[in-house]
Amino acid sequence: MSVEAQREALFEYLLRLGDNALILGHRLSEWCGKGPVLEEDIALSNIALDLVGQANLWLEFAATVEGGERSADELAFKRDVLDWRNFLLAEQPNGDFAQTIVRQFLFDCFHVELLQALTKSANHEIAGIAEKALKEALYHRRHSGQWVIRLGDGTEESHARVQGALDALWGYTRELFDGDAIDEMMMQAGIAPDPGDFETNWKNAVGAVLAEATLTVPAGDWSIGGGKKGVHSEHLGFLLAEMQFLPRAYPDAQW
Amino acid sequence: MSVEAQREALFEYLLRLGDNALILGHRLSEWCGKGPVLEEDIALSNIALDLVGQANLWLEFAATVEGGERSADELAFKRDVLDWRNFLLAEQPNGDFAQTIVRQFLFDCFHVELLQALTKSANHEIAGIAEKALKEALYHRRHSGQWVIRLGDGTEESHARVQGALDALWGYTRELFDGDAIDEMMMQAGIAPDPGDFETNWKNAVGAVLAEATLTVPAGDWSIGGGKKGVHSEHLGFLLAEMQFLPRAYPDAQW
Amino acid sequence: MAQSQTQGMAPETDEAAHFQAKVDREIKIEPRDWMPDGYRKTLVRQISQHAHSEIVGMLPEGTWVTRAPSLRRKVQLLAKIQDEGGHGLYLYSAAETLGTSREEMVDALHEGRAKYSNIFNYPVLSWADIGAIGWLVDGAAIINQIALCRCSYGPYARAMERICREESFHQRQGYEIMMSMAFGTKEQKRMAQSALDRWWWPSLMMFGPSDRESAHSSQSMQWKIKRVSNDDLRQQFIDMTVPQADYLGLRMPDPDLKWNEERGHYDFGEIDWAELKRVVSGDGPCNKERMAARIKAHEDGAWVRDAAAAYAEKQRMRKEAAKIAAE
Amino acid sequence: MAQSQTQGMAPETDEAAHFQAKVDREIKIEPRDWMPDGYRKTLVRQISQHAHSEIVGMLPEGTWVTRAPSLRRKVQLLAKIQDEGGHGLYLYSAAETLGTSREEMVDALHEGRAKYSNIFNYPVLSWADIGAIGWLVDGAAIINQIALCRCSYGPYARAMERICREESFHQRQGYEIMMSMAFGTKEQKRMAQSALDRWWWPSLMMFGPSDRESAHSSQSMQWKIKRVSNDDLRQQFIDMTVPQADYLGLRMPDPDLKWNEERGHYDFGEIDWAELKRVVSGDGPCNKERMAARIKAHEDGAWVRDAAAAYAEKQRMRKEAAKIAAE
Repeated sequence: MSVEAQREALFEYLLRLGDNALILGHRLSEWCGKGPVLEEDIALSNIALDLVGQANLWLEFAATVEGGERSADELAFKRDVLDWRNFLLAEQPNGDFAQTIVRQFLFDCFHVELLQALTKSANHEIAGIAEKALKEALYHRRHSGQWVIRLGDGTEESHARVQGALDALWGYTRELFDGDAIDEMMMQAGIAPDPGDFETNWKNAVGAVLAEATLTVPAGDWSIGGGKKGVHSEHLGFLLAEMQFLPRAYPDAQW
Repeated sequence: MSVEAQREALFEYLLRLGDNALILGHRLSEWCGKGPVLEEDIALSNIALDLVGQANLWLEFAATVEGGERSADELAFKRDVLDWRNFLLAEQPNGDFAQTIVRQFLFDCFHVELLQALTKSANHEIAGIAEKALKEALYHRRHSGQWVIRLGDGTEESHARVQGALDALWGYTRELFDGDAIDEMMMQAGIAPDPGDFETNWKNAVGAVLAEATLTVPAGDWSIGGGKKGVHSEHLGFLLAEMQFLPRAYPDAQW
Repeated sequence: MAQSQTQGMAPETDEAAHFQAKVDREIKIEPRDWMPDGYRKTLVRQISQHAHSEIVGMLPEGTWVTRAPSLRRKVQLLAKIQDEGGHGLYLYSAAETLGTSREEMVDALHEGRAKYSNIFNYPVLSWADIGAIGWLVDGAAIINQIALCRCSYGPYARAMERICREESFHQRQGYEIMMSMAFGTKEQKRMAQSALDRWWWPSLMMFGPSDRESAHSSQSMQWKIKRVSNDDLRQQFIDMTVPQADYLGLRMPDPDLKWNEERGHYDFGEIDWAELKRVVSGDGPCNKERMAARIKAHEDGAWVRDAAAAYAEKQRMRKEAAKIAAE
Repeated sequence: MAQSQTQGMAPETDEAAHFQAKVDREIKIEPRDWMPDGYRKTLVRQISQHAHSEIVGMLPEGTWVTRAPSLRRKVQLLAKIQDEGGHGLYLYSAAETLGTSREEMVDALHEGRAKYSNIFNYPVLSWADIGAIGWLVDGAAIINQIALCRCSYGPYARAMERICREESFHQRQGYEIMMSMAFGTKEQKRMAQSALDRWWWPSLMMFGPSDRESAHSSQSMQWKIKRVSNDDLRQQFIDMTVPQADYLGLRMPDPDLKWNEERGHYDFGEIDWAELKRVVSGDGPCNKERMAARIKAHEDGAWVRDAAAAYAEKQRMRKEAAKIAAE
């Protein structure tokens, strides 16, 4: 395999990492000032902050790998929807607090497994970022997991809401574990794991929390993917229109 | 007064006409596919269509008056919030159907009066556009007025909702009649009326419909303005981010 | 309405024979005419499905109406969506002539008992998709609808004529958008290609299952509800569309697509029938969102409809009272 | 808590004399110490108003968090808003030491019985406004807060120290945004000027009415809840800020503003006290929206708080049961 193809695959892989963190962080930031209780407003901002911070690291490294034509900010603020590589899960709207927490929990459980594996990456830069991000992701998972339990084992209403959110979002989790040619290349190079490898761990972690929360693992087999190759849901375009407004409206400005 | 100053004032005045039509039309277009009943979905799209069509005429003329540096589309899609000249009323969010209808009705009653006066403008271009727009505005006013009556004199819930919308939006109507230096110049030149002149007509028209609708004219004296000089509410920026995305993201493209 | 339970291929009563004879002689069936139950049911199913498609179809396009890239395009798209609402109205009215109310039809949609075109279960991801929908989806719809203008049921055939005229206008506008994109900047061309890649196969699926599989076809043919088979319509669409794609300089996402001199038609690859089945049965990318959006609009609008009904009733009572007072 | 109803200037009981003596000797009053009812009430009103301001203040900045123009700015703004939430927490805690629960304070806010800083009733219209808020609003807040670090009530003074450190960081970041804008493109400079034009006078109003009018001042001064008068703080803010605006090359929206050599201070124009009164009493540009947003968040979150409480109660019961079973 050519060095060039390797480089492109690595770039693509880093975009995936960065885009997931940025889009999910952005969604969480939409909660600013609207949380159900002050402590939670702070917690959601804090997780958003961690994720946008991680996105910055991944995208900076991606920009370097690409060769410096574009900065991390340009990657974040000048790419249109077909060029985004995040999972559909990350871009789904916040909905109510149950929807936000379930989306977060499903992602966090995946994120912890992925980052754990990436700390052992043959690419030291990646291992370093993963090390830092893992600490944060462990906190995120604890936070979202505790809320899933509280809501699931709380009132009748909260149980119904969180189960509904789980049923609605479950179909977006299939994509997290579907490896493709890029994953294969990363795996061959010892850079990143096969995402299919930690599906079992993910299922166990999720299952344990759901059981404690008296929630049912959804049964339907509807699933959807496409984010990794740029086929998104209709929601992402609206998110980007808002997020990218200033750099697009004032292309010559420094902020 | 210099010809240049006259030209600038006319440009500014045309922006106000165009911006009101475009922003309100845009808001209505957000209802697409979400109307309370199919006929109303069609009616809202139709009014949106009329208003965006009018905006196009005003902004095309504005572009000509400006001297052709910018096209109507550039005026619509490349101006940021400080340069918009619409009333705050036009940019307020749709809310529920009552909020949308009340916003529309308050504007339509103003619009009919204004356009009626503009058909007598010394500027033939303006008179011509006003003539065409007036026919549409009369239909819009009949439509929104009928809904105000139906909702006001419908059920207890609809009455409460429409009264609530009226109370919430009333403070935005003061601005419609506050003349400024531009209005003064237009009046002097026989181009446009003093907006204060038709406040009484507006109050009578609105009052008659509200009475028929068993609704109460709001009593509070809170009011807010600023749109005509570019001081908007926080809502406009979000609207523009969405509306202007494509021309800003692809500045070299023709559509 | 007492009707005989006639079904199947052969007319079993005088009425049935008379009905089929009229159909055979291309005389339109009108609402008050006798008709077999199966004919009525098939028509209600088909016309209401068609009406629902117009209404649900407003949603994906509505996604872009607030982001249309020029004033002209914004006006065009609004006008198009408005037309679609109008088509929905004609079609519900045509179906109502068969004795089923719009409310019943809408309830059937919301409860998942009625279908709508599977094409609207795909996401609209870029402005070029709006072009592709006009070009391909309206293009495919027209092919279907032109055939339906000769449908044996009068109100449906007449609604179709009116709709066809407007649809062909939409189709031209869609193709015009595709031209701007395909002949535009590099990014626009890429969006155009991506749109074609994603909408081509779903458009082919709009003609329904292959004739080998089609459940209702032969009876519908005999009744002249259906005049041309699914596969023939599909072939007609492909033959018409491939040269248009060529003109745009876009690549068709089908390696098997090639002109067959002998047949005088394009050969094409196998459709992913499993996907069609999955999407039709509710598991497409956007089925849930589309239905959720329709149901939300309906529920959010309940108080408005109630208010309108209450007001109309008050008006009726007032008129009544005035009449009595004047006696 | 049985307390004497001491009010007014002169201590009327031994306890009151002892309290005032401590205050005079700069000994901090702590939650368990005896204190006059008026002192307690004044503090609860002031600290809760301060806490509410932090919480309501998250809303205008939240308006731009989704549109921050770079990753760095997005992180900064998120961190700032998070800090503000944290300040709200410390302050509610400080107020709770005086025997009023956070729930009561929040209810008072939502029912319009408690106030928050009038500054947050102005709209945030461009990214430069985020800079101006950091520079001017946080700048004004710090001036107030530095004085409050010497407040006689211990928990409030300590909360202030912590908050001051963070606020001055925010203020620097805000000024840095203003620099990028004022030294940036023509459009950025224009946004910066517009922001200054709109935020300058409301910032001056943050120090409250003039000393001539201030209702609570003299008693608060004696109790050392307040250490510096409104007008002195305002003057201090103006003197500090004018050179910063000069450095940015921005024009102050006050034609009467000029250095007075004799006073050693800037003279400035008359504040529109009628506007201050109007905004404070609920008729500012965004009062309704801010309160509606807070109330909506609170109401939308009710089921979450209920769930958390129900879960906590279940856990308590389970522990209890386990303890009994283990006995």
